[in-house]
Amino acid sequence: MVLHTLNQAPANAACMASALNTITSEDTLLLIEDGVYWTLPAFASQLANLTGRLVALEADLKARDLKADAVESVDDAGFVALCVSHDKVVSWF
Amino acid sequence: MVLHTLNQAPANAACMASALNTITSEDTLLLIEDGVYWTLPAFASQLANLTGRLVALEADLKARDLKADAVESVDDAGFVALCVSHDKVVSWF
Amino acid sequence: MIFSIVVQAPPVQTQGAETALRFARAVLAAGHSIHRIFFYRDGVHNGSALTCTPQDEFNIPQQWQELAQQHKLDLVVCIAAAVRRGVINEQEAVRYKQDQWNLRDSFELSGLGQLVEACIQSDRVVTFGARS
Amino acid sequence: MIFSIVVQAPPVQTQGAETALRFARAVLAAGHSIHRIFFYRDGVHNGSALTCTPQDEFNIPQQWQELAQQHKLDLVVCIAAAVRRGVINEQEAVRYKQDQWNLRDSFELSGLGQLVEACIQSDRVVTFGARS
Amino acid sequence: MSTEGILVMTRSAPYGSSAARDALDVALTCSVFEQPVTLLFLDDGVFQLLKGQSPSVIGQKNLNAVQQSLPLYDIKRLCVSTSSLEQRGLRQDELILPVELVDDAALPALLAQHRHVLSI
Amino acid sequence: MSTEGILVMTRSAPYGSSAARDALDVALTCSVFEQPVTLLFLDDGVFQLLKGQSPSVIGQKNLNAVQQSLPLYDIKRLCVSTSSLEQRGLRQDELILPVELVDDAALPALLAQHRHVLSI
Repeated sequence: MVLHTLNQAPANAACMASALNTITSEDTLLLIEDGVYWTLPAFASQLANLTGRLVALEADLKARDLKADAVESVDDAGFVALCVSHDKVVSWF
Repeated sequence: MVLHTLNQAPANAACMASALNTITSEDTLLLIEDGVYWTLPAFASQLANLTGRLVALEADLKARDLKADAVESVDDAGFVALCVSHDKVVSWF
Repeated sequence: MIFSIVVQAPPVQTQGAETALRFARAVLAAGHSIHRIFFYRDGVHNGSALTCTPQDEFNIPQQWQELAQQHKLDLVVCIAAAVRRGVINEQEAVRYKQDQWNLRDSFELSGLGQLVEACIQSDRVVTFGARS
Repeated sequence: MIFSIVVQAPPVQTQGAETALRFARAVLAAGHSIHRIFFYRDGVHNGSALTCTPQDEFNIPQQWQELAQQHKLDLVVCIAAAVRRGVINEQEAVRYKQDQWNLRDSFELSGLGQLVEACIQSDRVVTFGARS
Repeated sequence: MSTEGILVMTRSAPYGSSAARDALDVALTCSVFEQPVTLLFLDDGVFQLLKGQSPSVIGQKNLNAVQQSLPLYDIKRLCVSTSSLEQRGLRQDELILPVELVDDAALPALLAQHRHVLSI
Repeated sequence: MSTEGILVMTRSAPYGSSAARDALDVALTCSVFEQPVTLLFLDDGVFQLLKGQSPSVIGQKNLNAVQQSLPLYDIKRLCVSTSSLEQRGLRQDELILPVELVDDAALPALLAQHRHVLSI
């Protein structure tokens, strides 16, 4: 049970690809900062391999006006709760 | 006649792709810093679209022990000479 | 639960330090404790006392300082990373024969051992970084 | 030919500032002139007087200073970018009520207009950057 | 072909880094100094122009406000890469301002038209 | 499965940034504090381990010297992504030290084995 955070916009495809290589079905990928642009429909195919849960940080979605209806969002308290409910946190940047 | 410099290692494929989109057959692409890793044979196919001249900065090749026999190299004086012989310099990073 | 936070992002130019600050506040609001916040690489600039921010913008180093004062947080700046980047306290200024110094109050310079100790003592270690 | 150089890379952590320094030396060695070296974004940290470098490593800000003294170079640090990041001279320290300051001799704080003026006056403008 | 003015090229998403704002500041300064200036948005840089941003929640100032002032500063050319938009599934009407779409094939000419190119 | 020690993950090429050296410094410090530590080289990070580096020409210290001292510090696990090596056309015998090759499929287990993961 690993919480992965990723803060890179889609031009950094290598960062996402490496993160996806390590994420299992028990893990969660939390998109933060410019990482929330990955919630756009255009990138759905690149995330198709993701077996774990996908979450995006609410403040970063809102700052950028991304609706991301299909993606679960959490506020900062939710980010902390995810840290608690997973064994460790791995940051991708 | 544009001199393009690029300092990003191959994981930043988007940077190289965008540079290649703007480089004409009259231009020169000078690889500097971590950009010199693009001279490895494994990346030749990604550079196949390059119509301009390809050059790598000597100090950066040497620092990283890259031989790059197939690629022309220039020292710092050669970098300056390239700036002079082209109309402008565009930096990709 | 005991958290430690690693900040590798500088206070300006990338968002990481601001995210880390919001995260730290949320950790405390949830009733958890923060064993240490460790500033490494360009993150050491979060310890600058000299950041002068326009009035309508946030001064991140000042906000770290205020949070540390309110919650008695341990803000440790990696000394080796800091002195190379020109973030020094009065003691290092004397050592390096500098007339001035710039480490903000509430921050302390110490070694990487403090990062390792934070890992040992903490249930969760969360890193906020910037590419480069 | 008249060159200007834009440095957006910090002196530590990425290689851009060192490459820019070598490039500047090569420009001068080839008999060209350098109208200005403009430090922008995290590049403003090149103007820090407080960088304390281990003896077997290069102190990039000090090398800029020495090069400027030898060749009467105009080293301009973007003032808006600098004050946000805690790089200030004595005058800004007074303005912002700071006790200390850290701009290195030979560097000057000024506005982005100096970058635009450098573009107008120079045959070539070469940027050394770092991603972020 | 005349080559005058400055092309400011920006390739980073907004808010995750200050590149968007730093590029705008340079463009505005060019205008103040009466230098012709063109902004080129490439790659993730096209995200800078999306409408409806509200970055106060992350402690930052809204770029949209500055962007809307660009025409007042006589900054007329805002060039956006068509392929960068398409790769991100974005349409022109989602952008805060009218822009000039630039195909990949037209990029070299755009660079050629300017005396200097500043990447930010 | 026991979960102890620290995994230091590094994904950047050497010399263009200080990440390689900063990651090594953390790993060495773990060892000094008798914490089990594993280094994981991913993506462009695999370039850090190439032999024959001579970065004095760019004013930097040679990482190879520090890397060769890792076994003396009892840092036994140096994990290298097989796919990162292959994508770059690199062979194991071009690396400065013997390493443990890790397939993509084995990466999640590697993460799971450590108490904390530090990305640098």
